[in-house]
Amino acid sequence: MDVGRRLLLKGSVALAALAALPRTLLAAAWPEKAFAASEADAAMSTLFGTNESTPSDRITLKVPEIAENGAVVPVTISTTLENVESISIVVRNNPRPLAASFEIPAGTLPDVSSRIKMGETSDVIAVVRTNTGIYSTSKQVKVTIGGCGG
Amino acid sequence: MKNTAAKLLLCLVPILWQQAAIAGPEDDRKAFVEYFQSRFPDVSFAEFANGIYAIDDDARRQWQDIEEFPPYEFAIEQGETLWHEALPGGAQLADCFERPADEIRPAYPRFDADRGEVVTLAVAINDCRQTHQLSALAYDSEELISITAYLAYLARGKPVAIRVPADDPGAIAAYEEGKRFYYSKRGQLNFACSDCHVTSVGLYVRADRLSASLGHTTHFPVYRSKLGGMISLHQRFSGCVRDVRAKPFALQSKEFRNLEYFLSYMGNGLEFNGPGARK
Amino acid sequence: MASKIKVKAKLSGDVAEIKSLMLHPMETGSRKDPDSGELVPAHHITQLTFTNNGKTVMVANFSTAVSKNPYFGFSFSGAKAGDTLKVSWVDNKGATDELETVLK
Amino acid sequence: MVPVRANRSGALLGVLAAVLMVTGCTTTFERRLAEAEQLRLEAAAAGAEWLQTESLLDQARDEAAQGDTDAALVLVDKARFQAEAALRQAEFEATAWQERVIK
Repeated sequence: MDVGRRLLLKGSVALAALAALPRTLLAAAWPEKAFAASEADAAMSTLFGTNESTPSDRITLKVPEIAENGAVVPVTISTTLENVESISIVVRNNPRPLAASFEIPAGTLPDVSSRIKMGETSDVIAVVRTNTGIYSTSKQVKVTIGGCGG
Repeated sequence: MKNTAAKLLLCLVPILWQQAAIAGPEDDRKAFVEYFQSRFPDVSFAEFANGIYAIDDDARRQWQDIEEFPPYEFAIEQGETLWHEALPGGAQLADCFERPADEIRPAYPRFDADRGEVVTLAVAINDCRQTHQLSALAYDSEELISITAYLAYLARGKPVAIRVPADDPGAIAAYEEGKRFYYSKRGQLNFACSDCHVTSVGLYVRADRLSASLGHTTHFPVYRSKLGGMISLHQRFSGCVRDVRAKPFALQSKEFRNLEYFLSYMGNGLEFNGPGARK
Repeated sequence: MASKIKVKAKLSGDVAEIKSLMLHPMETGSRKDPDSGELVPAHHITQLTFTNNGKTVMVANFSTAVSKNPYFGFSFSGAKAGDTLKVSWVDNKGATDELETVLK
Repeated sequence: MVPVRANRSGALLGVLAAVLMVTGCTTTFERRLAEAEQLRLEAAAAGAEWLQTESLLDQARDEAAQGDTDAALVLVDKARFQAEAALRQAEFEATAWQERVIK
């Protein structure tokens, strides 16, 4: 319970909250510091220990060219890279660039989809961590101000 | 032989009479459909039920992603629960409607000759509640919209077949009022519904493309991503009226009910596909 | 209270394709209440966990940038009919929700 | 607003009446406000009221209550312009809409 001990240091309030949680949720800590970072590079460094990633065409990032609505941007990421440990979504121009990070245990396919918020036009970066390194691909998604529907 | 011919004639008379009599709205509808089909020759008639997604591919893909697991499923579920909830006295909402649940949505809007006005589904549900000593639900309430979402879901795939009875001057007047509303400019921007959704259909208003009016009513209520919740057709009307800087009419006001009547009739022959998901 | 999580699972061979949707406001903490003008405090799911027969198959960490009423989909192998899939989330206020479903 | 307060004191009422007769400000405002309000109601009855007319009049009342009659009158005039324009729009549209019907 290394994770549990680390969290314990954060004080009794957090501990009380955690004590009430199902144990499975303690399997991995929520990467609070990475989520709090206000720059994409800082978020990456915090999460992976490095902000360097190898561009890879073996990652497929499916995002719209122009978001219909910045509040709901569908994102799908899959990869043919092997031994994937995690997949993360980084939105460079969001106030907190790290949007989500998915831990991929052995047996789980490296193929995830979700819907995210984007404050403005930005590169969306799919970051894949494998047992050999950090890989990424990115695409720009335009976010526009709506007229009547938006 | 004579007998058969007489029978045939008897059968034909009402049909012929009906066709001649509804020539007004039906002529309008045909011209309406033709206009949009000529503007978008690659879009099939049935596709117009999908609104803007019939004519914009990038938006369509995002919509399809959301339709993979649309947030309105929670509204359908809530609506189903409310639909079956016992009313005071043990009745259910279903008891007020003399048809199977999947045929209720398609039965509205309808012109009620006794009341002399258009009755929409939302009004009919509130009438039912009041008959059973319950207060009317607010027309923008989650509860009422959820019930309409559930009934819309049950009616998916059924054709829109709104009737404007030719022998009912009240119905024709209500239809004509809705039509006049649709084509009248209003507000500080001096826009009619038709200025955006007929003349400028497919063009951009800032970043939004204007949808075709053909099919506007088939998919409501809708989950609006922008709002993170469901809205009714009348809330959408209200939004459009506000967008042209006119003071919106009340939800389920006579003006909006007549507009719904006209627009629904224009969509005759399309399929109900609500509830929907919109940006 | 009934769970506010919905799950759709599709088995093809030993691969389960999972789609999930949950009701949650996912407040960013930077939105102002339109009536009071006050900032609405951040309120968001932090961690969404899937286990299949007790084995963790996915841990999704969310920030406030995941859309309101979050959607999340993924697939895992080694699944079979009759398996118990459990979905649970916890948010930054310590609230939780969970749902169990049997794979078919 | 002003008369209510004035009623509490006969002396104050007298002073105010005198001031009003000299300046004519408040009476002008009240009259123009009433006219604009009437036009707004006519536009509403025609189903043609614009979005902000009512709030312009509310703002005018607020300004007047705070003593800024000039600002209040500017707002009243804006509201009146809107109400008149809405009425002209409705009058024109009584027949013009038919030209737009898809045929």
